Amino acid sequence: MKFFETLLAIDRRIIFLLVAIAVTLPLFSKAILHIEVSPTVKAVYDAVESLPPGSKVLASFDYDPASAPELQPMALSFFRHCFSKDLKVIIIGLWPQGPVQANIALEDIFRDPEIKAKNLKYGEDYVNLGYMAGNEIVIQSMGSDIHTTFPVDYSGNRTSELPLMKGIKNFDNIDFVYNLSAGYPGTMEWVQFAVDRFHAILGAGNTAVQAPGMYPYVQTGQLVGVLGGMKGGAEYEIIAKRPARAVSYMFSQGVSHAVVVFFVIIGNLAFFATRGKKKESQEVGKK
Amino acid sequence: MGVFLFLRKDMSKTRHLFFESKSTFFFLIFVLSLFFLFIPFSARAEETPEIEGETLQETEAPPAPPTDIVAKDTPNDAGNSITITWMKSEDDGAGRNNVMGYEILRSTVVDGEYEFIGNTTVGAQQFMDTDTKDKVEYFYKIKAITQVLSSISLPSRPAMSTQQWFNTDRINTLIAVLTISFAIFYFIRRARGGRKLYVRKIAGLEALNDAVGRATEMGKKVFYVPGIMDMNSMMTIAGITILGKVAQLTAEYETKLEVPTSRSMVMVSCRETVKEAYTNAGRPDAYNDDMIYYLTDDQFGFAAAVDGLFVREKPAAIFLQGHFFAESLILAETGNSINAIQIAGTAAVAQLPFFVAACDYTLIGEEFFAASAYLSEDPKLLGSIKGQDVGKFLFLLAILVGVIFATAGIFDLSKFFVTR
Amino acid sequence: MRREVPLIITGVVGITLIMSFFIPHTPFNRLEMLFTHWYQIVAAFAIVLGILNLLRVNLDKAYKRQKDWFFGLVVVASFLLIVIPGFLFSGGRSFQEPGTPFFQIYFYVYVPLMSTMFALLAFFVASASYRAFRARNKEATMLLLAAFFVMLGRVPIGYYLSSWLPENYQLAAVADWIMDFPQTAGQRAIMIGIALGIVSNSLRVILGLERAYIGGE
Amino acid sequence: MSTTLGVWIAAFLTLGIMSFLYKDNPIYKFCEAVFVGVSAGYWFVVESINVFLPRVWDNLAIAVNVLQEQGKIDWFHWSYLLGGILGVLMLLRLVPKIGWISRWPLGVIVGTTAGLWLVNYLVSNAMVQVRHTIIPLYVAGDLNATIGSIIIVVGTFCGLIYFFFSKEHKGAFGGAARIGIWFIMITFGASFGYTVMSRMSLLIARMDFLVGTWLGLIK
Repeated sequence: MKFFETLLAIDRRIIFLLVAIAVTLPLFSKAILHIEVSPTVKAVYDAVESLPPGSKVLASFDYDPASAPELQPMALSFFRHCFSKDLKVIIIGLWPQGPVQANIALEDIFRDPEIKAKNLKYGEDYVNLGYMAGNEIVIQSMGSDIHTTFPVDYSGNRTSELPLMKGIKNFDNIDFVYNLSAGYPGTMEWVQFAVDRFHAILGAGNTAVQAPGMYPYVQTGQLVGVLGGMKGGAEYEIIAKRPARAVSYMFSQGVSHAVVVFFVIIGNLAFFATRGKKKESQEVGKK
Repeated sequence: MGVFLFLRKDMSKTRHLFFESKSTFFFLIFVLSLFFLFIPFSARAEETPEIEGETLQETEAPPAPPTDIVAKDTPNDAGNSITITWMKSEDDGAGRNNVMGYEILRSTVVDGEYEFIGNTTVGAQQFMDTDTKDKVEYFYKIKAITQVLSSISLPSRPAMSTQQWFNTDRINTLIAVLTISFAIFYFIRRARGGRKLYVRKIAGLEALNDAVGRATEMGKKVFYVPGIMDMNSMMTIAGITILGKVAQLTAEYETKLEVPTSRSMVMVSCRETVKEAYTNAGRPDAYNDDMIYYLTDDQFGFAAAVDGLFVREKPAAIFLQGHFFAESLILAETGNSINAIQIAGTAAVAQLPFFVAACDYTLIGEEFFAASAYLSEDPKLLGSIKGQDVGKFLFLLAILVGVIFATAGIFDLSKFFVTR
Repeated sequence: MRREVPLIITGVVGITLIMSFFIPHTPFNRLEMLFTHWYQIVAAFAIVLGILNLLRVNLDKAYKRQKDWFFGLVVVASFLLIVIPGFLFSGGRSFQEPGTPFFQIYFYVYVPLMSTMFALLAFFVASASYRAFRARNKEATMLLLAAFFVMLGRVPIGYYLSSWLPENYQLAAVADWIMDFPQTAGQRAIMIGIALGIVSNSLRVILGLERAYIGGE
Repeated sequence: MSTTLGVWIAAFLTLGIMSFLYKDNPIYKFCEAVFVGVSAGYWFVVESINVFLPRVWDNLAIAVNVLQEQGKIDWFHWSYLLGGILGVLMLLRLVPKIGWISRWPLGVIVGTTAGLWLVNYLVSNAMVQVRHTIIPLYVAGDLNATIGSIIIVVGTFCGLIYFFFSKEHKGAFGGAARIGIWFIMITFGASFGYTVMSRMSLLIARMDFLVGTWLGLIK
């Protein structure tokens, strides 16, 4: 009983230490675990897969480096999927650091020989229109005209002079919208404005925290599907048959999870074990 | 209000309420088995869409032209747009089945030169021209194209784009706004007339006094964090209103209050609020601008600094009321580790679980917005709470009636809630 | 005057913006954007107030040799460390391009600080779940069970633990099921409630019944 | 081990922040001070160059340009001048005697927020969610869908009842409110469980930086 009581009042720092160990040690292993693909991830994958070559895809990068561990792998596998299917990608960002993250992802993806062989050209196969302040208002304004919303691209070229942007006026000319979001503005705003007001088709990758909040929208069909966190990224890598960073981190993820679950179980065991005793002593006290 | 009590660190207070040990244990088993019983029985069907093998047969004859071209001003917009509809070519999906798409042509003169303005995929019957000048007549022709040949339809009747003054698609939203607003107005008026309204207890708000009182007894500070968003969030504004009440308490109890903010404008507004509260409490001398200070606009920079403040100042009570994001748990766990009484409130749904787990009391969503009215005890404000309950009742009624109708297959009430 | 004018402004602006939702005609269709831009402009001006306050407090601390005065100096120094290159040596508007001094400080100082602070959540989540997820009563049990299943269902461990079960009883399916149905239902109730709370609170603000943010006479 | 100076600085700051987990200490205080200073400066620069310049300066430049070249008054772009004036009024706070004028821009902003939030939340949160809760309870031949529908309708219904303020939670009403809070608790639990993973990912990436990028222990 004494043991359990100590356990209940355990110093948080011991928990911290165990978590750190659980996360770090598996990084040295090369094990790959089985990953189940959830229907919401498959839905996003299928939506991209069903687009004919040459379709225009808008990717909005609404996150900052702090959330990059979760969202960057999704950005990479999404770009790979799009480029290997010859889709045209238009990048924007509602967060100032978003387009920077997109450029980092593009740099990574172009190192892949398969993609490199395609010899993709800026302006024809992909464009980065950069960041625009204004949150959901930007989305709304894109609904009437993308060119006036983004007069110039990330490096200052006139948007109207980019070949890819020639036939694109608003969401009517965009076949699929993909949003990587770590908060506000993010998927909720894309649903409220791009989908509800302009009937865009929207898929999203979210941090694992936000993803549950998006389930109601998936259920209602406002959102095609959603990738939740690093696991969602790993699932996408699996379904696309290109396991990469997210998959390799899954072992750490699993072990650290197990540690938390273990703590929850121990906490409850200790709780039930000490509870009867406390009750007794209380009754004794009453006498 | 036992719901919140299980979260209190001081377990002795909760024990009497829910501590029937066996029943809880059996309940756990019961729910566990329910979870397994309710799991879906049938496998999720793998949907593999069948792709029909398309046979493109090239024929010498051009496709049948599209017919019945109708051009109309796009409704409910700010002009500059005309919507064109047509009946598809007889060779689209039928007949020779060789149509590959349509091109949309436009002119300002019926027999003038038509310019190409856009194209659609095969099977389409609608196109929105979003590049028109208002009050100018346009004529449209639709061209059906195959791989090599094409045929042009007859021109449409003239159409003109205009701006509308009312968006008829949003009439249901207008009704909803008006109904709920009317209910709120009505009860505010009625409350003005002096009728007493019942409002149920909200545990977190009942504890407000205790929290400030405890800080006073211990001779420690009270910290109030109004979220990390600016005045462009209603949650910040609601948080500042609650700050007014807390400041009044700290003024009365002569307890030290500190308000770190993450936005400059919030700092400005909080200063006004706290100053006013101290004046109302008859202690304007105890107020000082330095009680409210700006740290940084950055989410985690702010969290790092506030964490430091928490562990160094060891406040006895911490209020986290406003619009929070991921830093919610960083703040709440650090507050918890220094054994402060913590009362949180937010409508950021994703952060609620962390506040519930790490704080003593949490105002959940609507409770948070009702808090200012509840605390003021001003009948007018309480009336507005009654008004929003009427809104809730109407929604519940709609769900109930709608579900009954839908189940019986009589009528689809959800149509009324379609928003555009 | 000091109180009435701002309250009238609030009311008029609020009602105008509600109306603009229903009126597609110009200028109403542009009001939402215009007012949001105004907010951004005011916020950009207002940040000066915050910065001045921050610098004053920290310089004061250093000047008066209060406790931790040295760290007050660090705040001011690191502020200047990024502001001076940002305004003067990073090519004006392209200050965020990779390679500028501003970007270097951003990348090697700001990003690691931000990411690490965020990563601390991993530890806090663990300690919070250890404390909070105990079957103390029925509500806490619900919380515990939902968290337990979702946590396990989302990682490979859950798969290994339950792979012997029929597919629809495996932990991943259970987690999906919880997320799809009870979770969605609870979330929906909270969302509808929040919407009503916001309508009521906004109306109180527009009507001038709630005016703490404005201050007194 | 990394040979880049930046990586060493980043590693020092990473460890400094992590040391807070053990206890407050001078290294954490230092990192915290750097963080506050650098981030305040970062946002100051970003707001100035990314918001002030394009929103005020550029728009007024367009307005003046139109006036000069076409002799027309471009109301839309000139209206940004008003935004600039509101901003200046905000700064009057620095002059104690007329500081109260800063309440005007505050009034404009609060009015904007109240108006926009009222409609947007009513539409996207309430109407859309109510609409999707109006579903048939019984789905022929599909037991799962039937159970799912019932759970969604009952959960939403009871959850909303919990939020009733003006009626005492007693009797059948109280029972429904009780079921409602169970659903809300499940929602919280599930969201929390989902989050654990998210937070672990962040730590994994940070640890990967420390042992991989900095120390070079992972090949």
